[in-house]
Amino acid sequence: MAAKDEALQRIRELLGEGALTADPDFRTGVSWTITCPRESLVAVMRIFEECGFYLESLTGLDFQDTLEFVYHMNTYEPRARMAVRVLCPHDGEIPSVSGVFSSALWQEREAWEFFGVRFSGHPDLRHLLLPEDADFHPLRKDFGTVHAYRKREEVYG
Amino acid sequence: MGYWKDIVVGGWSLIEGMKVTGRALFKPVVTVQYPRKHLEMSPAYRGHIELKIFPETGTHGCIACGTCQRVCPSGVIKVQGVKSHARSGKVATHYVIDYTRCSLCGLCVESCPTQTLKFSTEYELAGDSRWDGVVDLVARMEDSRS
Amino acid sequence: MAEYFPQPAQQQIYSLNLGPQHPSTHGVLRVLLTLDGEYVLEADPIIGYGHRGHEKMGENRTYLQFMPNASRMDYLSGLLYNHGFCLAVEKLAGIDPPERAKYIRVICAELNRISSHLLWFGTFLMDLGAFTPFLYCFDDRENILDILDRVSGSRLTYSYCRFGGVSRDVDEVFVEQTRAFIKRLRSRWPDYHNLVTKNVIFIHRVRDVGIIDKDLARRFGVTGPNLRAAGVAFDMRKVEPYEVYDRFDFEIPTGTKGDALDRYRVRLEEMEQSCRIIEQALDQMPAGPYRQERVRLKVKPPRGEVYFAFESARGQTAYYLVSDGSPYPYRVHVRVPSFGNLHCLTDVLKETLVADAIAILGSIDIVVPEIDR
Amino acid sequence: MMEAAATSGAYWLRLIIGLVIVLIFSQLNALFLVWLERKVAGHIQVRLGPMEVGPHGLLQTIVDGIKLVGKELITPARADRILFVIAPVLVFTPVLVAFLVLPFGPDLIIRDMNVGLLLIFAFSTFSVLAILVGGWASNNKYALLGAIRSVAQAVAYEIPLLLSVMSVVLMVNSFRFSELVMAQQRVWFVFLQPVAALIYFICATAETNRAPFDIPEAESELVAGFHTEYSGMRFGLFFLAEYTNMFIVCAVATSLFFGGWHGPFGFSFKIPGVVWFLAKTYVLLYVLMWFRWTFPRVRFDQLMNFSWKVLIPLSMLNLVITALVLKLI
Repeated sequence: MAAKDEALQRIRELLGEGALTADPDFRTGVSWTITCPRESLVAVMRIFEECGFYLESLTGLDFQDTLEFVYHMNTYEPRARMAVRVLCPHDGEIPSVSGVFSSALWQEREAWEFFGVRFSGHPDLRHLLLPEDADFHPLRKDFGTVHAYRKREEVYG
Repeated sequence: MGYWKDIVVGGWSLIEGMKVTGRALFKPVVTVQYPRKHLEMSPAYRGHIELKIFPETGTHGCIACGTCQRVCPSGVIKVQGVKSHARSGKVATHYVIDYTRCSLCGLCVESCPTQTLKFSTEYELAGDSRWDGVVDLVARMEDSRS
Repeated sequence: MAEYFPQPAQQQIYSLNLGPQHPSTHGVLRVLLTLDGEYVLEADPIIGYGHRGHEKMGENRTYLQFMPNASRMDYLSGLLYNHGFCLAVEKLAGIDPPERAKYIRVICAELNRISSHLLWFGTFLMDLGAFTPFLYCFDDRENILDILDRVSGSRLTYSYCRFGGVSRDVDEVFVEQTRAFIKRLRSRWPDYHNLVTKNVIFIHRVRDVGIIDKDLARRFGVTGPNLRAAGVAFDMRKVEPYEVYDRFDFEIPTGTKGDALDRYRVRLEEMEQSCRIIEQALDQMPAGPYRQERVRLKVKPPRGEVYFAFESARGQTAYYLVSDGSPYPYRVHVRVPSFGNLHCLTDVLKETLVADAIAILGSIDIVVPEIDR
Repeated sequence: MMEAAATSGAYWLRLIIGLVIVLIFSQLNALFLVWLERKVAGHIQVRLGPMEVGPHGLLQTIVDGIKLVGKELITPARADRILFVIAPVLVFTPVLVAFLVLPFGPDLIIRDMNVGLLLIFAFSTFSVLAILVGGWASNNKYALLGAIRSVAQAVAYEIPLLLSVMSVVLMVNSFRFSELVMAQQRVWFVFLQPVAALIYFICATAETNRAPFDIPEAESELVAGFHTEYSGMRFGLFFLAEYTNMFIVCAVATSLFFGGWHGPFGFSFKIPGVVWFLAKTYVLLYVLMWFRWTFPRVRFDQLMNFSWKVLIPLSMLNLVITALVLKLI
């Protein structure tokens, strides 16, 4: 548990107590959820990098009022997964963490391609899965047929 | 001396490998010569779906409720039914399914309230045009029965 | 590694397209190699040829309708993905399947893992130029496909699991066939070791080739046998035990250097461990219902999200489901192991020969449609 | 000894008949070898091999040949047209010349030259040249890589090949095949020169680009190596040349090390020499095929290391020991 506690402790200092919420019985598969503003994202990621975490997955969520990017971090210890949640307006920009984690290079290209959010500081932000001349962002809720387009509160209460 | 040992050990490992393939030469062959000999399919095999003929009514039991139409992930089923008279339920007259886009997942067979759909053990699904895949199961059942 | 590497000054650099139509890219993948003679300077994998938009399909289908998609992402471990998706939705909706169903799913999942490793073993050897082991592995793999076909009705895209159990029960014939298969597979290990593992040409082709050490693996998010070959014993079945994996005792094989030979050894050992799991599961499998009756076809989980990670044949796979209370998921994201495994090639392929590049690509065992989703 | 006067009509007649027989034999043999290889590969891999055309697929190669002749001859866009067309011819014709001197039977040598062995090795290097020309001219990066690799490979195996053969020639001090075979009347040279035989056989597999050394046309790396762009009968020629080359290499091995047309240890059980010669050659051909379906491919720099560090020193040492032993007796 060492790496996990050390990371938690340093993030608590950086972001303050309010940002962390626990999920003790691991019901949603994430032990700690960290909501962090866009500016301090790279700093949080650097802490994770130093504590031996790896960037497990980067997921984009499209709500009516905002976009949300969830970085799942994990290390090689049991129940050590943490989710860093970053809110960002539909036409906003998020600092790129590809400098810290090389796996973010592709994951951010994919997130940019599907959600249309630029990652500032990303060395070569070009299409990864879609053809070169694709100008649409498929995973946005306004593209193609979708069941529902909710606000963030309706899902996360 | 490692030089000579490598050569000897390396050479011996090559011969070991050749012994394995040498023995394999005389093992019985596993090929089934398909066009002449057919493999019979397992009982659970999911070929494309067909209408079951119930012995007591002598025909299919489809009441055209459209459950399978809604549950199908790729939406390949179209069912039309007609009411013989006011009170009784509907009976399906057309049950059109497009096999070219059916992913054989089996959700329709499971969700059918009257259990009238079943899997055939048909595995040669190729046709020479896309429209061969669109089949009316009721019509097929009629001429298969006659 | 290549001992001699020409100085940049006298290079004649040219680029070579490895793929998208190439005998050993295991799917439609194009690696743009910039070469100097036979030495690879830069490798830039270009993917997306097999992108079908599974995640978008998840947003306009009910949970059960997404089942066929689940087994079509990594078609070599279709049942593992089905199993994972079912567990994720059961965790989200709070459904607890009966004991027998759990054992059936674990046995079929491990059989599927063995069949995926067998196929990897055959194609990896074919990339190195030996054509015969491929046929022997497919001979074994055919047994597994017949067993699973008898139970689920399909050979590759299973859609066998349902929320709360499985769609068909297994019978005595299934248990006999599985035990016979394990006995037969174990009798063939000596042949495979004599033909391949001890072969001096094979050893020289894979030793110290494509080294993925711990740090590189962590930077690129590499998981599965490639990470275990680097010495990190990280297997979701042990780290976050799901289903009934905590009731079996099996080891997690790990390598030391993380070169192609270690990856090869780890995967062979893993097949043996899967056989052990299957045997213990077959012994402990109780009778009883194979499926929970009360579960409706149109599952409506409560609002919220679940991130369920499990171990597929290629590494750590995870379903991130966000539900807004309706029978249609709000967002389906699949964390895929081959994504990271392929991405680390950009660093691993530098300064290797073309022949080694093919060997490394074969040794990390990627399935391209899984990356493209 | 068996030749008529150099210019008399019978001499010319004999030469022409010999050439015609050789052409027919080498083609039929190549077709048979292709069928044999596919059947052997099949049964080694626990499958059947060709079964559809003719009993046990015997006519398969002939039908393939007709198909290849029927196929369109595609020349890539900016390929070097002349070289592209010449390459298959260049790879096929020198191989036929080697049949001129092969000792099929005591009186069945078409032209028993005193430089028989040298002639075979001289013409065998043509195939490397032809592969280079073919690979270079087809304007395809994979073909170019295959061509460069074949030259690198030729450098690696030519020297040990000749050195190992020299130790046999040293014992008989003549290049004439009939003398080489006659010297093995009682004991075959494979028992006197086991190391030379082994090295010769390893280099022979490398010369025909087969088994662990099929680096120029590495299917899984270079798509199809030097003959990627060839189609139709041009590819057919490359294919036939490889199998004819394989036969020649095994024929030379039989006559140098396994006693040509002699039976084992002098008793020939009244079986004609030709049958002995062909039987032994086909056994060696089977071993070549066995190699191909067992071993993975060697990387070409590993081949170079193996040749320079193992084959050449060993064959040179063998040559020196043979010379010393001959000197002392």
